[in-house]
Amino acid sequence: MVATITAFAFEVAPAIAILPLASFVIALFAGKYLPKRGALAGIAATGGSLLLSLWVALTVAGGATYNEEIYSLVTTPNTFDLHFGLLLDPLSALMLVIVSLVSFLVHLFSLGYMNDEGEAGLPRYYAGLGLFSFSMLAFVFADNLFMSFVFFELVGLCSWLLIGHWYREDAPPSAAKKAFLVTRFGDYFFLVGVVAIFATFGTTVFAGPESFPTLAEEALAGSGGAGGGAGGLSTFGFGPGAWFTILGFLVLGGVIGKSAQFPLHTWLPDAMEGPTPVSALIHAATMVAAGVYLVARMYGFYALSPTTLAVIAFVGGFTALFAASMAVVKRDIKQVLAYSTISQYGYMMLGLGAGGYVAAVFHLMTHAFFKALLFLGAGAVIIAMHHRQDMWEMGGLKERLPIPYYAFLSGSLALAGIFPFAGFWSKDEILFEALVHGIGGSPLLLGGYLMGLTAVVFTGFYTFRMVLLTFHGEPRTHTARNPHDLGWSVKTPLAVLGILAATAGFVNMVPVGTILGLERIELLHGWLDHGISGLTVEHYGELTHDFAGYTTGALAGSEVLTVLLSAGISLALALAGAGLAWMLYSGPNPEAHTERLGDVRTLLMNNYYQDEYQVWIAETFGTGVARLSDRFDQSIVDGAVNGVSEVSLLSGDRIRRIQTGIVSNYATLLTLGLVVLLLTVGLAGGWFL
Amino acid sequence: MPTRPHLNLGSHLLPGLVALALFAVLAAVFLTSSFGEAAGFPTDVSITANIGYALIDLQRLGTIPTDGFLAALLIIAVVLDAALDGAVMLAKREGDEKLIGIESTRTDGGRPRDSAAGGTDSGSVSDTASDTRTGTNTEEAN
Amino acid sequence: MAVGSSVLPTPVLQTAPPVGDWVALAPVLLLGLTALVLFVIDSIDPDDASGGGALAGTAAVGTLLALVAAIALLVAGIGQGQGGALRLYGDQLVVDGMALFFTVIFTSVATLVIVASYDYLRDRVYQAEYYVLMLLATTGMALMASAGSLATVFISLELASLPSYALVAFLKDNRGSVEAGIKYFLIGALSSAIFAYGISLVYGATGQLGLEAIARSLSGGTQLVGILGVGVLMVAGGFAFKTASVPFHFWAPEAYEGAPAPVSAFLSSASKAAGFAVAIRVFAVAFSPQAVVASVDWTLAFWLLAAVTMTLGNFAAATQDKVKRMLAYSSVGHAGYVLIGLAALNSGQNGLVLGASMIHLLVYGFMNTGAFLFIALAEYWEVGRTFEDYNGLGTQAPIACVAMSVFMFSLAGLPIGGGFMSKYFILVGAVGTGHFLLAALLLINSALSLYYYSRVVRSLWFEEPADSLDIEGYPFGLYGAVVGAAVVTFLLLPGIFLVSDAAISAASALFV
Amino acid sequence: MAVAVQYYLLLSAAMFCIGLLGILTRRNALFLLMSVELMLNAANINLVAFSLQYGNLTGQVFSLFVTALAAAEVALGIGILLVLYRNFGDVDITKATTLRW
Amino acid sequence: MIVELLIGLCLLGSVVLFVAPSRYAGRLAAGWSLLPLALSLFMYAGFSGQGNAFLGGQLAYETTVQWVSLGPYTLNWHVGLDGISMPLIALSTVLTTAAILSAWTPIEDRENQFYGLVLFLEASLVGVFAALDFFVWFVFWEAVLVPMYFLIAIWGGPRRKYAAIKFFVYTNVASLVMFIGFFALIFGLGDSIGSLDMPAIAQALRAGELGSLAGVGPATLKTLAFAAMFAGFAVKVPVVPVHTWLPDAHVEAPTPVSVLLAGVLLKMGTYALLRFNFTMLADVAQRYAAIIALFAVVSVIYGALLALAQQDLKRIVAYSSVSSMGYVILGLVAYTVYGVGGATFQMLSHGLISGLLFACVGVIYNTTHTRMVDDMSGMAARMPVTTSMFVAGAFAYMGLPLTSGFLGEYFVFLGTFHADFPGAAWFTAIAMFGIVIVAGYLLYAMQRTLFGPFGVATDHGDGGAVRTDGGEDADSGAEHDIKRAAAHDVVPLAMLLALVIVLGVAPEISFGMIRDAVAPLLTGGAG
Repeated sequence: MVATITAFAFEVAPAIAILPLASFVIALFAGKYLPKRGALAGIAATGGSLLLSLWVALTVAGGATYNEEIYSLVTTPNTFDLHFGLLLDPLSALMLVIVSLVSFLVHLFSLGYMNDEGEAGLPRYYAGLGLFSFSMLAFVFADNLFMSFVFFELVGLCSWLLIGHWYREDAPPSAAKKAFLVTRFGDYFFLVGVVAIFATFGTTVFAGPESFPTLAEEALAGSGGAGGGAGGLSTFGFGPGAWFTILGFLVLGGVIGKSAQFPLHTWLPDAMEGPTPVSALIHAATMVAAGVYLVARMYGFYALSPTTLAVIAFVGGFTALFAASMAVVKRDIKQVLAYSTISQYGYMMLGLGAGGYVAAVFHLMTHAFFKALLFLGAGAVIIAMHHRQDMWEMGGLKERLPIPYYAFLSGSLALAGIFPFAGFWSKDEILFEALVHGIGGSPLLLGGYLMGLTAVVFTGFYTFRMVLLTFHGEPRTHTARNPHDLGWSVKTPLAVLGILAATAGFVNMVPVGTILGLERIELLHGWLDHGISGLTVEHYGELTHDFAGYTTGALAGSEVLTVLLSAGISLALALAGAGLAWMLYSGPNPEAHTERLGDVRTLLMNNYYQDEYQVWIAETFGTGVARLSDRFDQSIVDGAVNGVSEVSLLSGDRIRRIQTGIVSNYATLLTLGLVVLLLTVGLAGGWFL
Repeated sequence: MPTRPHLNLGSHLLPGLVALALFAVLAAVFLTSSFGEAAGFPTDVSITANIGYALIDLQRLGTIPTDGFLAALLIIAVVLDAALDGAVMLAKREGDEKLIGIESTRTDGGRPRDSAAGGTDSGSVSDTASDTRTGTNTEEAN
Repeated sequence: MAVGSSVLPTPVLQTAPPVGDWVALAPVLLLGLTALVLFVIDSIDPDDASGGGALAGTAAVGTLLALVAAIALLVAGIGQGQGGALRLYGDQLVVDGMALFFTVIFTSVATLVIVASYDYLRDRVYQAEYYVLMLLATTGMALMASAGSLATVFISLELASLPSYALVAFLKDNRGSVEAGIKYFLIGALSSAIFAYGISLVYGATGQLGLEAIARSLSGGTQLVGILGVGVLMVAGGFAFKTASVPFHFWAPEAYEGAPAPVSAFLSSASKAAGFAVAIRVFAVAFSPQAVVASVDWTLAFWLLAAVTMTLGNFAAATQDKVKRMLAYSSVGHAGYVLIGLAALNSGQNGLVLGASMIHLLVYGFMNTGAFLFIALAEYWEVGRTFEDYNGLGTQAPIACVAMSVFMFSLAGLPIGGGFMSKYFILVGAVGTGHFLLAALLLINSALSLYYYSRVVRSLWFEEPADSLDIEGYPFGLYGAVVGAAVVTFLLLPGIFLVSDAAISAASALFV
Repeated sequence: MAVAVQYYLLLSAAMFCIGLLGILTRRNALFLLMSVELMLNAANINLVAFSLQYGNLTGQVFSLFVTALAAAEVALGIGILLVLYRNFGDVDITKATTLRW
Repeated sequence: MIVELLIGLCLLGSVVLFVAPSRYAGRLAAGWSLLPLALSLFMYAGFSGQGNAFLGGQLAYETTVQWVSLGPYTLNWHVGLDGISMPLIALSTVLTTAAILSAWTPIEDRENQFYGLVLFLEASLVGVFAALDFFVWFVFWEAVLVPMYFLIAIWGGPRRKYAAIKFFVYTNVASLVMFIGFFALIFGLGDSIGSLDMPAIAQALRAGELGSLAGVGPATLKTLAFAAMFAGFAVKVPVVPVHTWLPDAHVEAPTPVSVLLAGVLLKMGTYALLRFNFTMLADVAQRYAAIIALFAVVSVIYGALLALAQQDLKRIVAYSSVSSMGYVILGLVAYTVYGVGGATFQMLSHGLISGLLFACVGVIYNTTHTRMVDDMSGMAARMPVTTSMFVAGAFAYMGLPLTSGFLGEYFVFLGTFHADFPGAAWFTAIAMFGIVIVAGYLLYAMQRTLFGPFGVATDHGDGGAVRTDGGEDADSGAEHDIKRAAAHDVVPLAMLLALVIVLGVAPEISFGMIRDAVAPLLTGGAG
């Protein structure tokens, strides 16, 4: 142990997850007897989690880390060890704070969004929130991949519960099913991956000398990357490099599902059927973040495989662009946010794939704040609009809802990546990493970079289209003219997050640091660079360099120039997008300009027919094959069974006809039988010789 | 029922072929087997007496070897007794027809009779009739 | 026997049974004497339809005493053990474990049937003849089991058969009964002719009629394989008739269906067992020498008989409409199972395979008798004879129907009765001697039998009763017999050890 | 002087099969009874012939029993025949077919 | 003597119930079933066995008494428990109590007989898991069929007779096939064994004492016997393609019987496979592991696909049982601690979960009188507690972590992926895809039936759907009166769910003893 004095924070760290679990139990069993139907318990629990998380973070800041097993599921002397444990290092401590903060704020917001609106099923709702927080927090501090998988799955369950909260309608249960199924499809690969990692390394712990990234690293280093047995590890007939790549891809399946990357992103827009605070929770801090967090968590493993990294980067970049383009035409405010979420997580993936570990974590953090903010802001608007979500029915809410407006604006600026809001810093850093590694010898990354860059334009455009349509101009409906009042529980979270969205970027001002030569201004970089050896930024840098061949290039040989250029381009593009939106939608009665896109708009409105083809695949290869199997089963397999019985009975009926009732026939048959018997046995015994 | 035998060649003779086949088999077996010279009986002994001894297990008194048949003799006495008893029971014509037939249909599973026929006055005629009916019913049912 | 006269030389006395041997024959003598007593009762008070109680009581007491005697002898170990058989009348009769074991079967069945007949025959004439014939047939069976020579085999077999013919035709004014009788008789006569001819040929090949004498004569091999072979097979035919094995089975469905149900019970259980008793003895004792088996492969014949018999019996039973006829065919099927014991002889597990067959016959004696007696009950109630007619009987007569279900499941080989154990013992025997094909056939047939036996259960319990279903009274005798049989059938599952040792050691003792 | 035993056998086989032929082809129950007698007597021929062949009396004595049994059988057969006639009005055995299948 | 006491209690209860008045039968049965339940839990708590019963481990609660001598063999009454049988016995008693409680509502006819048969069934099940002598085991094995046949055929749905006889004959044929295979081995062993004591046989077989039988050499004999026994047990499990009795039986059986059928009866098959094929003939199993794994994988995927195509809730769960039991086979063939132990754990887990799901379907059926997915929607609005249980059960079935369902499957995957037979990883990976399909059909079914706007098709009632309702439901023609389920309907659900979660969080409770019993099976090879 690093410091026994601080160990107490770590001793109570499990409570970070346990508290929400307790609130889940309370809300579930006692919720309907409680004053706020379980909300208070949830708020208290997540508040407690937040405090504890901060304490843990402070402790970690003091240089201490923690990596201990706390509960063993089964005792297995000679084989794989299945346990739950705590891994508290800078990354997880940071994430704990983010998650518990967002969760706390979402609980608070729910008081206004759910309780005050007189929704039914509140205990169930708060139980779901509690379970969700519990799962995510436990996922975050998991010390091994098995535990990650466990809580990864639980997160999926919670999303199902909460997305389908309004189960009496048709759409939410369907959306919930879709969310669970699509992510389950991804989790399938994750599951194979976890099992395969167990089978390969015998362990799935993240950190320490016996952790699987370390073992993999040693195996690759030891074998020189060329085939053969990798240091006693079973690689199932593949070379270690190839096998580790496969493992990486398998786990990545889960990531793509949960983080809604192409092509498994289709569940996420549908998931907007859930209550808006839930959307905030899912998109900002819990479920969707889980995927990216997982990659960051086991980055030491991914860093070993250039192929995996490239794919991550490429998928990320593509998703960023792809989703952003769809967000352009949406009418529903939550839909716009949904696609923006996909897009933003695409950036994070791009960052991870491009070797920008810090950048990705940075964006994960800033995005958590501003996306939570945007969703809660949207939630506030929706409350005000009496649960209407079509932006074309809004307009002019700026004057009537000032606090939500400014908070929302802060979030939007961050989302669009406008200096100096949080999103600018983090997104810029991702693009920067992609660029420098791209030109530094991994040209594939440049593709991701370009897509990411293009997406910046779209992001700027749709963000401001959303802001303008919602808050600016003249109110377009009666409801928009007379919005619902908002309570403190709605406004407080908005205010907190608005401030964070504006300022969170300052923790890692890379361009500033580079230009001014102030390494210390990159606080986050420094934060992530200490802690358990093997889980540090520096180590990851070495790994990506050694195994993936990532080297830092620079435009015209100047690092400063590159930084400036990169930041400048992305800012310019963001402003261009935003400006375009301003041009088109700033008037008091903006027109539906996207109509002019014609077929393209139809294509985008229909999300590139992604749902259609996935449904088609599911129906053809799922239901279709199932129907065929069923018919096969009924007719052939069961038919054979019934056929046997029918043939038996039929032959039985024939056989009994021998008994004709005429005794002479009996005598004949009897004699015949005797003759046959005589001949058979006689021939066998050779009597006639 | 034919009153006198007359030659009737037809398909009903076909089963007879089986008997011929059996004969063929038997003949084939018998003619291929070889026996030694017959031992024969001594000419100066009364075979009848010996048979008599054998019947009551006194074959030691005789000279020709034989098994004792006392047990068989006792048993066959009982057999004849049984046959007689059975034959008489079957052949006897009931003077009093009243008592029979009450359960006459039982082996048909006790098909319900006319309620009037129950118990007291079910004469043989009605019984035969009901049996005939049962029989035909059976045929129809099958 | 009163042959001990002073005139006679001493060696003769040796062949006369000493007093101890009288005891050995006690079951047979008790049966015969009871028949005589019934004669006397009948001649004192003939044509008395109401005197059924006395007659049935006397008969039942007689068979029960015989049963007790047989059990007592078994327990006392009379004639048992290797080479311990008691030979009487110059080897004409043999009392050993097997004979006593089978006597237990016959007398048990007879007791049950007689008790049941008390109600079945109520208000009928010729009751005395009925009981006499039944007792005489039982006597014949008991003698069959202890026959020591082909002569006694033949005669005692006829003693068992002739009364049976009369019993089947007992309902003289019932066309079914009479038709069954004539068919049974004709097939029986034909079979006994074949049997007699077979005996003559065996005599021709060996010059002997005594079973052990035949074995001795054959132990050195014989030139006359053909004659011996035909004789052996014809003798087997005679037994096949008695046991209702294909192709000598044709009488069985008819006789069992047409005969009064108690007689069907008696024939299908006891008579069949008797046929097997004598078949086992003749083939195990007389024809077992290795020299014979090489050229006259009668195990092959029994193999074929077993295969065809169980298949035909079960398949034909599967599609019957009438319960009684179904039972008749199933009885044929069971003969096939038991034949496996004979087919598997001389393969190294003689005690096991024969013992299994004997155990099965014992259990079968109870379960099959019980089943037929349930039919008798149904006939008594006049509910009809098809499966449909039995619908919902479980609601009216639950106890009897539980008993019937026990019989059906036990017959099908489910662990609700001893039939489970015995059937699987047979299967063990078949497998243990490498008769996998027979085992497979047994499997198929067993599955089929499950189907048709459960049809009865289904009718009794699962179907709605017809409106007209109304049963009158619960006859004490029939109920007693059915329930008694069911209890014994059930108890033979855990209590199978009570009989299995006796059966297997008795079977082993047949082989020197 | 002695006839070879094969010929006795052949004779008995012929008799047996003639009896069998009768059983198989005749429909009158009485003829069937006679045919059975014939078959039993075929057995008796064998028994007596072999008795001579082996020089022991067993066969001869047994043939007496067979004869006695034949008598008993016929007695009972006639009895059954009588009731058959009473029920079916005929002694044609092919007429009695109420029980089948 | 405690095992005998357990069996005796069940049998006595059976007799008592047969003569008890129908009116009190339900309560009496539930009360009585607590006795064996308590006893088995007491046994569980005091369990002291060590190692594998068949491989010379130290048994708990062992008794040996000579019963029958059959020719060269002695049949003994030999019972005893090890870490594999103990949890399964506990499972039987738990599910019996649950089934009895869940029968209170739907069974309205001849209750005393129903409960009597259920207790008889319980006795047989306990016997199957406790017996160590082959014949004793076989008696119980076959005895299970009888009460099951009656339970399906009397209290079942419209096609109950067909389903019952199909179940009856199919599984009986299977038993016979297995019997022949087993005895071929016994006789192949020749004089080296004198009793049908299964542990002795297992050890003799593993020691390679098998001779030849009827001209068939030891190696071939072993293979053939293995095939026969596998075929026999596969029907019971059931493994595709001999599974078709199962959906029919499940659909027609009354719900409480389905609970037992899916919960315990199927486990008999895998239990026997484990004891016979995979313990006695481990070498054959390992040689043909890939083929067996193929059967397992086909069962998993094909069963799941079939479930996907169904409309009847019970059919869905029934086919998914085929799928889930495939995992068990897959785990057994792996010969690793997690593989075999996981398979055993999966038996427990699937028993509890499928029992839970069937019971839930039953509760819904009790009020709606339909099980068709298309005939109802939005049940959650009217039956919130039942819905919650259903949801929880369904997610457990899908392998949600912190439920036993997850661990059962996970152990199996973990154990099989690196198993020693060719293609193990591929088989495992393909089998894992079952978790996606299972999610597909269960989520689909739940979405359609439990959620959305409330509605129940009223014109579906065909009067004969449940024998016991017989149309006396006064308002069945009018709008269905969908009520919340009664407490006694929910209690068994809650009980099972609690166990599912407890086992999911603290698997060591049973996995500990399972592992201890499984370990000796795995000669060499670390985990």
